[in-house]
Amino acid sequence: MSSNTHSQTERHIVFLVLLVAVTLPLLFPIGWKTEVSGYARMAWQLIDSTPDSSVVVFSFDYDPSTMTELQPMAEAMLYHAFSRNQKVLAMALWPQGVQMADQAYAKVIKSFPDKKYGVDFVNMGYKIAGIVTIQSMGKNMPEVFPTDERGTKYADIPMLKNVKTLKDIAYANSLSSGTPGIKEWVMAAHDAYGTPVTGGTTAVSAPGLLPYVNSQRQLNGLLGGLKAASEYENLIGQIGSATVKMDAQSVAHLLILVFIAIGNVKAFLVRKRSKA
Amino acid sequence: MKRNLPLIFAFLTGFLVVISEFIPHRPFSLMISTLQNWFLIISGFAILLGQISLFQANLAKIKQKESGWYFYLAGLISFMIMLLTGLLWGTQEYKGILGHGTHLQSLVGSKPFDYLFDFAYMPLSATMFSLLAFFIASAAYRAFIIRSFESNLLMITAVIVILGRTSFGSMLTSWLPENLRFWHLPNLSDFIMEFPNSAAQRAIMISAALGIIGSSLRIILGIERSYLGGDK
Amino acid sequence: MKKTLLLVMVLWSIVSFSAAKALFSANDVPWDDGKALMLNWSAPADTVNLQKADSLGNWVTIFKGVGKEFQDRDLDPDKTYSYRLLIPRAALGDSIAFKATAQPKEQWFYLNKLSYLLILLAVSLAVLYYVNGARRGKDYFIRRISGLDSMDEAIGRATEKGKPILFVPGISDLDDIQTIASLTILSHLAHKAAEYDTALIVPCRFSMVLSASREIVKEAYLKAGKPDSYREDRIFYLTDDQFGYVAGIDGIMVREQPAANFFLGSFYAESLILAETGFSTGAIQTSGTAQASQLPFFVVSCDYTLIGEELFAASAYLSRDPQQLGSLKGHDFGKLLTILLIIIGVIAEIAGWHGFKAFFEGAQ
Amino acid sequence: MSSFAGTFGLWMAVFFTFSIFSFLYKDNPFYKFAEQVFVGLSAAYWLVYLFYSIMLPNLFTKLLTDFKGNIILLIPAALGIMMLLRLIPKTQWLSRFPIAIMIGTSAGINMVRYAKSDLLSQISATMINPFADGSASSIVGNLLLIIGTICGVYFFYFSKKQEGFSAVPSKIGIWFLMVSFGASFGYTVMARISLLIGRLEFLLKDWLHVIK
Repeated sequence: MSSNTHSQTERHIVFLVLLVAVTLPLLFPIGWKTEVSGYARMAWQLIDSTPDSSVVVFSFDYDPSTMTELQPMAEAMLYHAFSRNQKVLAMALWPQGVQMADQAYAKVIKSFPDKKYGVDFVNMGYKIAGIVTIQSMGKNMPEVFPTDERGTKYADIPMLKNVKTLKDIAYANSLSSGTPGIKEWVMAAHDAYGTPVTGGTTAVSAPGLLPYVNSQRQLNGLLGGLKAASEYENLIGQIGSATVKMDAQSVAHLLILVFIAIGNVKAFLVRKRSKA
Repeated sequence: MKRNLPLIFAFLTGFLVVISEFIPHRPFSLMISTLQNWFLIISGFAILLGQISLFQANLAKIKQKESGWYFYLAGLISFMIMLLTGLLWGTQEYKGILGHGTHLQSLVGSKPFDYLFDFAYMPLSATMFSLLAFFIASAAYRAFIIRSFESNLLMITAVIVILGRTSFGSMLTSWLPENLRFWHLPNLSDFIMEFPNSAAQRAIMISAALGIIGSSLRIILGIERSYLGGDK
Repeated sequence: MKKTLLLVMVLWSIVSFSAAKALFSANDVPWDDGKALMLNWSAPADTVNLQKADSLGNWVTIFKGVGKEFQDRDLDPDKTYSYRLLIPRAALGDSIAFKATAQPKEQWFYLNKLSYLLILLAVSLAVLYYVNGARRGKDYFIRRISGLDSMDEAIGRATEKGKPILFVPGISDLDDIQTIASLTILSHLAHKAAEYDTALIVPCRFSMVLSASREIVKEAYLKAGKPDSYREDRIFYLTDDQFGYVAGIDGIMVREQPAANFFLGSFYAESLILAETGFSTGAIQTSGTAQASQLPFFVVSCDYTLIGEELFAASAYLSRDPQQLGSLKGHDFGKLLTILLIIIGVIAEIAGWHGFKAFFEGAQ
Repeated sequence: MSSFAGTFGLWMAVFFTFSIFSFLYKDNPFYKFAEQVFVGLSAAYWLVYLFYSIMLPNLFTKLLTDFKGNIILLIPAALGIMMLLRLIPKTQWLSRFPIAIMIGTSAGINMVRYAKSDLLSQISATMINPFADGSASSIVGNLLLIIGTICGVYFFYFSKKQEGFSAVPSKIGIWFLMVSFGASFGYTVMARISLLIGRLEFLLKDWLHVIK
């Protein structure tokens, strides 16, 4: 039993060291710079090159558990879309996404006080059934969204006057932390209706989505994790909440590497001793 | 009939979806639109069913005074409070049964439902997964041990990517001359993501897709019918 | 009907009068659902003004700018639409007009999806062929997954040490195929455990998984001829909260110190916690999941890991269930086809025959 | 915002944050309490949004405002109610119809969507001329992409014994898988740390006000 308590103490020490390592850079920022990767630039380019007053979809497919990673992306991309004068339709394939969308709008709208609800942006709320919903949007959007979140009828929303199906959407941007999310948007929006799709996701899901970023542009670039969010903030020239956190991120990464190294040295010594 | 008719339904709907993918002519596209719209509504009831079952299960645990039943009671009470506030006064945008509850809003600062979301749901949800940061640290120390050629490969890649995805990593190799830029850590980690990682993920994707095509086919044709439950 | 015919004839005469058919044309987009028309023009001017007649016959501008073509969408099939193209003549301050009409038509097949249909048919037919064959008793070969040998070895080690075996069937319910595959392997392991008289602990997260596990283990003990050694209380329900379940298993690993751990099935974020605790207790660990994002943690901290499809293959190998076996053979056919197509495609691209790739990309 | 409600809310958020963190020491009543509250709130959240975002606009409002025009919606509504009858043992079998429709539709959609996006498109995306772009890194990269995909798929091919020569591609396949797992590993480390940073920022900024 003593070896168990020993291993528990060891574990608690590791926890404590990590806590300190993450807290310190938050209190005393270092100011390391980030470099922009190709995937983030690709997503930026799509939004940047989409013409004035196009209607675009922002799909909020996540919940508060991953908002540290995804909310900065949503805000930065929304800021970018607004600055290019695009009209944003927000929706959510996760019920919690509705609140995430409202929070992102509330924050970004401060920089764009003339933007009007219904004319420049709208929140259509949560829709169930993931991929089926996207497929239906490809056929008939008013059927999927009879009203917006405030109860306004689809036909009465000025910015959606000429928007009938996904084909009238310039691009769909999914901020996703799982299923349904980017994968479903690629499958049903791009591969079925040809709507360009881009998005941001948690670092956990990013590697599995990269095969979609190919010559067929199933996915137009991808933001993966907090680092990519800070890259995007860099691209639009805004120091947002992601950039501020990157120092803590870097220090923690180094600490993890140190842990791996110590663990391996320890295991090596144990093996050597048992051999001797 | 109790068994075969549902199988026919599954076949008809599945088959309709598949052929309408290839046939642009009416009436298929109209039929599929209708079916998808129905699917949306039935899914709503399915979620409702799931939540009611959860409610029932917790109620049973409380009734039988299972160990830790008071925790389930706390869960049930928070469920009821959140549900009632949501239905009575609505959420940020939606109007509830009693309207927008302006008086309450001025008292609390926001709608009661949103108040609960901001100050209870959000911190709970966000903190739950942040626990994993600690576990990954202790696993790094205690379990990520180099053992074979394969695990070496894994660890080396991991180290490059962990470094490459930080601001620190780019600083570390920023002195490299222009013709060695490939070895600059962020570039190297992007190269790994773009080529070897994409290749392996694509292989996983392809073999998983084949599995999904196979199992979907078996469901549509009624070969696989375990989803209907036992024969009782 | 007569009216439209008349209208068409009138419009037609205008078009032929302007004698500019080649300059401006409207055509049905082929192989589609009859909702689009393609308008093409070749004009010397930089900017053109493209107009469409609305239901009252008024001209409405639908495109203004530089270009050579425009696709008008969201139309009704079989309805006639009229367009006119205005090319400004800057010198004269006016513009010349060209007219065109067309009807969008529905077709019976999306021709650009031919490759897609063929590949779907090929895989489907292969699956059906093999499932049928397996059902008729044909014994197809699939290779033994090497992980199975190391599993048997792990049980042997546990027996030597006189310590129990821990089996975790994942955190999904019975509707996940990974759980089903996991239970097939459990049946095999339970048989071995019964033979060696080694204790087998199975904590479950769902009641359905619990009853299925009990049934399976009981049957395995019966088959091994040791029904008396079967202990129902070693297969138990823990809790259905994700982290609570993991905390419970952690407790078992620390208390009972099992010599062999098996984590097979569907795992999410908790894979890491399980594998770490198991590693620190010194158990031989075998894991397997199709959840790609969790595989890295299993690979580094377990002695053997069944990667993705290997989990299903192991299950088919052990159960010899015609459905699983036949499907797997069908998928294997698909994999060979994939490899073949990629090789041919790469050669074709290098040689400069771009038609092959274009066919699979679905270009029209 | 009224200051009492705001302060109370903040302290509630802090309490729940620490209750969850206490799991790091060991499983304890505070954690169990917080966890069950979370489960309850989450279920209620789903139901409330289900009602306002789906049931109301897509079904009830349509039926109430224009019953005749939407009479066909009675069919999915009836199927939905049949789904709920699963809760009563005697009528359980009725739920098989809506389940069959849902499973059938999903199976159809999965089949076509995966065949297109994850099979066909991935095959054609691998048909590349590795030498098209002159730079050494892109040639090497493209070759790795082609070889890795082929060998990776072959690793999952179970119809042949992997001995002698036929074991080579599958060995290469597993190397690629390992590199990819390493990359995922690195990315996951990043993700988990981010979430912790988010929580610490909440504690340091909103609660303790030590950072701006």
